[in-house]
Amino acid sequence: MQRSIPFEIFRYAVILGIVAVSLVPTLWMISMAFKPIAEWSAAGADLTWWPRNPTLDNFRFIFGQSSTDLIVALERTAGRPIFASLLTATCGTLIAMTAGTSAAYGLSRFGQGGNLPLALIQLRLFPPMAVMIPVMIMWSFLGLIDNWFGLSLIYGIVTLPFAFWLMKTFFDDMPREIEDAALVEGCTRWRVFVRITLPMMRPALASSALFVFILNWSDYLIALLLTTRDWATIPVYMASLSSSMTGQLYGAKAALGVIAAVPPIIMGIAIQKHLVRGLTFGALKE
Amino acid sequence: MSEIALENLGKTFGDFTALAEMNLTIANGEFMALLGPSGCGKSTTMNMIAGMLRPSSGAIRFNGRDVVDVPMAKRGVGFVFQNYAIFTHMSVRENLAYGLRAQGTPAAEINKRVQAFAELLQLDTMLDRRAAGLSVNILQRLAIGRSAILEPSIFLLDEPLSNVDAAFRAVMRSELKSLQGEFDQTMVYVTHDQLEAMTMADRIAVMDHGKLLQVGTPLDIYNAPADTFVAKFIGAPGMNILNGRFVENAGVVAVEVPGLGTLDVPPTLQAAAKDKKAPNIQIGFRPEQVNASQSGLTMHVGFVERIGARTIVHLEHSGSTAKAVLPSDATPPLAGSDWTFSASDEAIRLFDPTSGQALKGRAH
Amino acid sequence: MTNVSAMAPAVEKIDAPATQSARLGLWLTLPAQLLVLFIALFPILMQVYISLTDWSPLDGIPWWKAHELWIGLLNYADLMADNRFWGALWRTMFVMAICVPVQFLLGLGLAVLFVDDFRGKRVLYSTLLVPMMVVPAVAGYMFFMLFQSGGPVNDLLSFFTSDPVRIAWLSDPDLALIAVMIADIWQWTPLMFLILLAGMISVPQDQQMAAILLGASWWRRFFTIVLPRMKSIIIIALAIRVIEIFKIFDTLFIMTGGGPGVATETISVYIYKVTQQELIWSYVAAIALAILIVLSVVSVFAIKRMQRGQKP
Amino acid sequence: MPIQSKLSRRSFLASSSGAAALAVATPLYLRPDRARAASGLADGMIGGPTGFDGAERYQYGADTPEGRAIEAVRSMKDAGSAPERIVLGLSDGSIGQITQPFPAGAPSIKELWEQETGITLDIVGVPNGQEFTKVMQDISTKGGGFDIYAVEWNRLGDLAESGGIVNLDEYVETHKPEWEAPERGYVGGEQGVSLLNGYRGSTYGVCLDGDFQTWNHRTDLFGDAAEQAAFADKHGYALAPPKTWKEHDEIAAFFHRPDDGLIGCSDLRNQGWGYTNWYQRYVTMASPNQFLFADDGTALINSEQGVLATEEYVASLSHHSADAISWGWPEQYGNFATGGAAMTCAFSNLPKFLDNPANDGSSVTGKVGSHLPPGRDHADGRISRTVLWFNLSASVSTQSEHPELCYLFLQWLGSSRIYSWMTANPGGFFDPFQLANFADPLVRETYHDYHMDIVRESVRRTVPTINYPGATAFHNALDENLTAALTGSMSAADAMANTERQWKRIARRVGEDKLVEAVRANKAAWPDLVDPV
Repeated sequence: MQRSIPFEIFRYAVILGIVAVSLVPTLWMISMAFKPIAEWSAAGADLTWWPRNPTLDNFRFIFGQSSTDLIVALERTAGRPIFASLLTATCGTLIAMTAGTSAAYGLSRFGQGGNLPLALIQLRLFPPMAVMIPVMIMWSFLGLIDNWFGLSLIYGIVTLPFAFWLMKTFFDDMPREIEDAALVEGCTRWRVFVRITLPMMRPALASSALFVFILNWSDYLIALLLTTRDWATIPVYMASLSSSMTGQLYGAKAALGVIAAVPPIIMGIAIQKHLVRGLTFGALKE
Repeated sequence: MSEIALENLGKTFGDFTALAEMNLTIANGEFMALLGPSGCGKSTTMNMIAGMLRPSSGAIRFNGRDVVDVPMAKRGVGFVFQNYAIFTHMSVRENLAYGLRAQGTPAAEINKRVQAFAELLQLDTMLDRRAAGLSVNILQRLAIGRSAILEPSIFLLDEPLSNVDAAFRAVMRSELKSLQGEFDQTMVYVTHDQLEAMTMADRIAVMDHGKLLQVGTPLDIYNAPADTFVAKFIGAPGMNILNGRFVENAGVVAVEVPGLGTLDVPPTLQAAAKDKKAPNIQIGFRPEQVNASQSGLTMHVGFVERIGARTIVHLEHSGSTAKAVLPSDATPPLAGSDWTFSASDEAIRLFDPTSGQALKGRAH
Repeated sequence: MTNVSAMAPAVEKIDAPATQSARLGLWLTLPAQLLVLFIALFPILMQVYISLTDWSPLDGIPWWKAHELWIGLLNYADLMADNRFWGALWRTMFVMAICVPVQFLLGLGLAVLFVDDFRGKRVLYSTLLVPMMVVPAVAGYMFFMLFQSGGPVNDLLSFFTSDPVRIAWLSDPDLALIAVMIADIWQWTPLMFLILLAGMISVPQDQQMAAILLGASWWRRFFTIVLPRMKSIIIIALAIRVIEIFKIFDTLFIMTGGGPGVATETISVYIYKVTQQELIWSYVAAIALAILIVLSVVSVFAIKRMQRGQKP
Repeated sequence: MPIQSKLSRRSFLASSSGAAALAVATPLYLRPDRARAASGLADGMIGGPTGFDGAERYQYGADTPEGRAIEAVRSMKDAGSAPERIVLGLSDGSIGQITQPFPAGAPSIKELWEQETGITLDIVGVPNGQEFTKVMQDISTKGGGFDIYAVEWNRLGDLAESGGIVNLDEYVETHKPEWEAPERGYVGGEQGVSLLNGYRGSTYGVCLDGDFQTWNHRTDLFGDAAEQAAFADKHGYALAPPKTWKEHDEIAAFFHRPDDGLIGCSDLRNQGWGYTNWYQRYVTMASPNQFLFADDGTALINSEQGVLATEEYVASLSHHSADAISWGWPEQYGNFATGGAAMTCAFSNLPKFLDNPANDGSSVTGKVGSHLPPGRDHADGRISRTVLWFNLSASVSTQSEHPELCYLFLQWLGSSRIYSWMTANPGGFFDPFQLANFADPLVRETYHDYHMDIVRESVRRTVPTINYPGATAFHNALDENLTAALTGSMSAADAMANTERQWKRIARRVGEDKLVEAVRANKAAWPDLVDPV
C-alpha cells in the first residue's frame, strides 16, 4: 500500500507520544531501583528523575546484604518470595493449562462439558474477594494455608477460565484431518490427543500458558490472604519492605519490581510471535 | 473502455526479481489471460495494474496515460479476487451497492442500478440475504457484479476459479465468458490453469520466473510454442520433447534420436535446420499427433492408460520419455512391447537445446 | 463467525465409536468440572447459610453453629439500605464506564497505527506491552509516588505552567479516582491493544483491497469493513476488561486503600474492608451472594444474546 | 556526644549481620547449667544476657518474673511436656529487636531464650497493618499457624470475644509477673495493667509496646534566631514548642512552606492514623476529659465539642502536606527523616530511628526535640492529652497446644528486665512503657534523654482509644467520616452526626450491655491530670 509522508509523520508522532507517556511509570520504577536512598523522595523540591549516584544497593539489600545506606536489616530476603512466586505461578499455570486444555479438547471434539463455558465465565467474573472467607476456611481445613500447593491450586482455578477459552479457540481452529488420519491408522483417541494433537498445539499452549502465568504472577490479593510466611509471594513480601528508619523502602520495592518483571518479559519475548495469534480468542474464525 | 500498455514493467522485492521487463499491450475490450505456474509473476503484474503494488521500474499506461502514480482507488479498475472478497457481514444488496455508496451516488440511483444488475446477474431473488453462506457461483457473480456496477473500464480477475472443484469449473467458465459478453470491458484474467485460459481468453500471455515468454491467441500458443517451456506447459499432456541431433542425407535434414530412430524434418523447417550449425537439437511433437507407423521412432511401452475417449500410451527408452494420445477407437500397443511411431510433418517442432527457443519455420 | 463457539457447546459427531469418544470426552472435562465444583459448591452453600445469620468470627462460635444467630433475610435488607455498598458499586461501574472506553479507543487507535509495517515497529510494539508485565502491586507503589503532590506527574505538568503544579492527587476524592483510573488505563491498554491488533491483522486483506478498489475512503473502509469484521473480538476484548475492572483491587488498593474516605472504594475494596477489618462475615456472604446472583443473570443473558447474534 | 557514638553504624551493622548468620544456624541447646557457668552471670543471677557492659541490669534471679518463667519452662521441659518450638506471629519491622544481638557482644533475645530453654522460637513476620487480619484469619479458619499472636492492644476485646485467645488469669496467678510492681512495672500500676493486658476483668494479653503518641519538633528550626525573630514579630510571643492547640496551629502555619519542601506538621495521615490528631483535640475539649461515650453508652461526639474538634482538625490540613490524607506512617517517617516537617506526632520511637547517627537516611539526626502534647485551657487549668494508639500486645492462641509455656515466654519477654534490654535495641519498633524502661541507661541512650522524659510525662497524659469489642468498626466509622470532612465532601457537623449514627448501629451489633461495661472499664484508665496554665 502506498503511504503518504504526512501520515507517516502522524503515525510516529502519535506512537512515540504514547510510548513516551506509557514508559514514565516503568522508567520511574527502573530509576528508583538504582537510586540511593537520598534520592528516593518524591516530595517536591529535590525530585530526582534519574539516579545521580546510581547504586546496586537496593538489589543487594533485598537479597540480604546490608548496605551502607539502608541500615535496616531484613528478616526475610527476597529469595524465598521470588522462589514462592515462581513455583506457585508455574504450578498454578500447569493446573490451569492441564485442566483447561483437556476440557477444551473434550468440549471441542466430543461435545462434553457444555456447562463449562458459562460456569467458567461466572468463575472469572466473580470477585475473588467475595469468596475468600469460605475459601480460607476450606484451605485451612485441608491444611493448604501458607502451602505452595494451596496457592497453586487456587491460582489454577481462578485462571482456568482463560486457559480453557484460549485452548478451545485453538482446538476449534485446528483442522481435524490430521487427527482423523491417525485414527484411521488405528490409534486410540487418547493416543491421538497426546501424540498428535498436543505436539501440534505447542505454540498455542505456549502463548496461553504465558497469559495464564502473567495473571498468576500478578496476583496480590489471594496470596495476601492465603499465605503467612513460607510461601508469601513477591507482591505480599513487597508490603513488608518498609522501615521505621526510612519509611517505605521504595528503592527496594522498585528493585524487586524490576526483578519481578523479568520472567514475564523473557517468556513474552520467547513466544512473541504466537502472542498476537493467541489472543484472538477464536473470534476471527470464519 | 481502455487499452492497457505495460512498458518494461519490473518489480523486485529486495534481491528477488518478481517481474522483469514485461512488455505487453492489452487491447481495448480484449480478454487477456496471464498464464503461468505459481510464482511466475502473473499476480504481481496484475496487482501492479490494479495499483496494489508499485512497480520498481517501467510504466503502466491506460489509454496512453501513465497511471503508476494514480492511487488504486482512482484507477477505475474492477477486481475480482481469488476468493471473491465478498463482504460476508453484509447482505447481497449492500455488497452490490458498496462502490456506489462510496462514490456518493444518490440513493434512488443506487437502488435502480442495484436492481438492474441483480436482474442481469440473476441475483434479484436473494438481494436481502446475508452474503455469508452463499454458494460459490453466486459469490462469483456477486463479486463481478459488485465491481461491474461501477462500470470500470478494466476488469481484473485473479484466479477466480481456483477454489472451485473441477466439475463446477466448467459451468463457471462458461458463465464468466458470457458475463464478459455482457460487460464488454478490457479483461485481464490471471490463472495457472491453461484450460481456463484456452477456453476463455482472446489472447494468452504465458509467463514463467518473472518473464513473459509468449503472447498469442490460444491456438498460436498451442500450435507454435515459442519455447520448450510453453510447449510443455500448454496441452494436457504437454508436448513431447526429445533430444536428438541432425543427420543430413542427400541434402535433406532429419533428426536422429539416439537409440530410438529418426524423424524427418518437415520442409518448412529445413532451412532453419540447415542454418543451425550445432548438431544437437530438440524435437517436439504433440502426443495427440503421434501415429503408429512402420518407420520413425521405436520406444518401449510402459503402461497404457484408457480414459474414456482417449488412450494415453506412456513410452520410454534409454532415459527418454514420451506420451502418445490415441483416440479410443484406435488399437493401442500392448504394454511391455516395443512400438514404432512417427508424427506428421505439421506436428514436428524443433527447439534449440541451449536456449529452448523454437526454430522459426519458413514457408517453402 | 463463531467466536461464541467458545461458549456454545458445539456438539460434533466423531466417526470413532461414539460411546468410547464420549467417555474420553467426559474424562477430559472431568478435572475442570471437579475444580469448578470444588470452588463453587462449598463456598456457595456456606455463604447461603451464614448470610442468613448474624455471624461474625468475633462471636466466638464456629461458623457451622451460626444458626444460633439466625436473622433470616436481615442482612439482605441491610444490603438494600447500605449506602456504602451502593456507592462502591456505583464507583466500580463509573471506573468501568470511563476506563473501558478509553482503553478501547487507545487500543484501537494504536492497533490502526500498528496494523501495517513501518520502521521500528517491533521495538515500539514490544515497548508498548511493557506495562502488562509490571506486577500490579509494584505499579501501585510506583503510582503512589508518581501522584504525590511534589511527585513526577506534577513535575511533568509543571512544564506547561508558569508555577510549579502541586496537585494533591491522592488526597482529593475526585482526583484520587482519576489517578487510579489512569493507573488502570496505563496497565491494561496494552492488553486491549494486543487483542485488537490481533483482530485487525486478521481482517482479510483482500476485503480491504476490494473496498479500496470500489473507491471507499479510509474512514468508510474502517467503519464498514474493519470494525464490523472485528465485532466479535471487540466484544471479547471489552468483556475481558469489564470483567477484570469489576474486580479491580491490587493497584488501586496499594495506591489509595480505597481512600480518601471512600472516594476510591470499589466493590472489592469494600468487601475487603468488611471482611478483614470489620469482620461481619455474614454480611459479606450476603453481599457475595447478591453479586453472584446478579452476575449470573447478566452472564446468562449476555451469552444467550451473543449466541443469538451469531446465528446467520 | 559520646553516648550516641557508641551506637555507631559499624557496630550496628556488625551485630545485624551476625544475626543473619545465626539465623540460619541450628539453634544450639546448651544444658542450662553449663551455659550459666560459661556465661559469667552476676552473683545470684540464674539467667539473662551477658557479654556487654551493664548486662547485669538485664539478668535475673530466681525470684523475678523472668527467673520464675524460665524455671517453670525448664521444669516443663524436664517433665517432657514442652514443645520443640513455639511460633510467634509478629509485625515486620519489630522482629529485629528479638533476633538481632544488641548491644555489641550480646546475644539476641531469641538466642538467649533458646539457650536457656532449648525451645526454638519461631517468628513469623506479618505485614504492618495486617496484624489483626492475619490473626482473625488464623482464628476463624482454625489455621493453627501461631502459638502467640501480637495485635494492637485495643483488639484484645475483639479477640477475647471471638474465643481465639486464652484467658491468662490462672497463669498470672501461678507465675506472678509483677507487672504492677512500683518502680519497675507498668505506669499506673494495677490500672495500667488492666488497661493494657485486660479485658472485662481478666488478663488476655501481655503488653509488648508503648505506643503513646508523642510530639516531636525540629530543634534547628525552633532554635534559629531569624525564625524566632520573625515569629515573635508576627505573633507577639516567643517561638517555642507549643503548649496549646492555638499555639500549635500558629506555629505549624508559620513553618508551613511546601514550596521549600517544609511542612508545618506531618502527623495527619490516612485512615487508621489521622484519627490520633482528632482524638487529641477532642478529648481536651472538657476538663479533665471529653469522653467519647457517656457512662450509659451514649456517644458524645455529635456535640458542640465534637464539631469544634472536627473543624479544627479539618482546618489543620492547611499546614499539613497536601498528600497527608494518603500517607501512612512510613511516609510520615520518611518525610521527617528528610527534614520535611517542622513538627510531628508519632510513636515514641521516632527519635530512636531518625535521631540516630547510624541512620544515614536521616538528615535530622541531632535536630530532633520532643514536647508535651498541646493542651487547652479550662477554668481549672490546662488539659493536654495524647493517645495510646496501635501498641502491640501479645496473646496466646487457644489453638496452641502449650498455652502455659507460651504465657511463660511472654512473661519472660514482657517483664521489665528483658523488656528493657529489648526496647533499647534499635532493630525494631517496640517502645518502652514500663517504669524500669524509662530509667534504663541503655534505653535512654537509644531513645535519648530529652525524649525519654517527655515520653514519661506524655504517658501520664495519655487516654486510651476505644478498646471495646467492635473497636475496629467504631474506629473505621469515625475515620471515614473524618476523612470525608477533610476532603470537604461532608461538613464537620454532618461527619459527627454520621459517625454517631454508625456507632449506634455498631453498638447494637456488639450488644449494648457488653459495651457499657467495657466503656466504664476504659474510662477508669483515663488520666485526670490538670496542668497549671
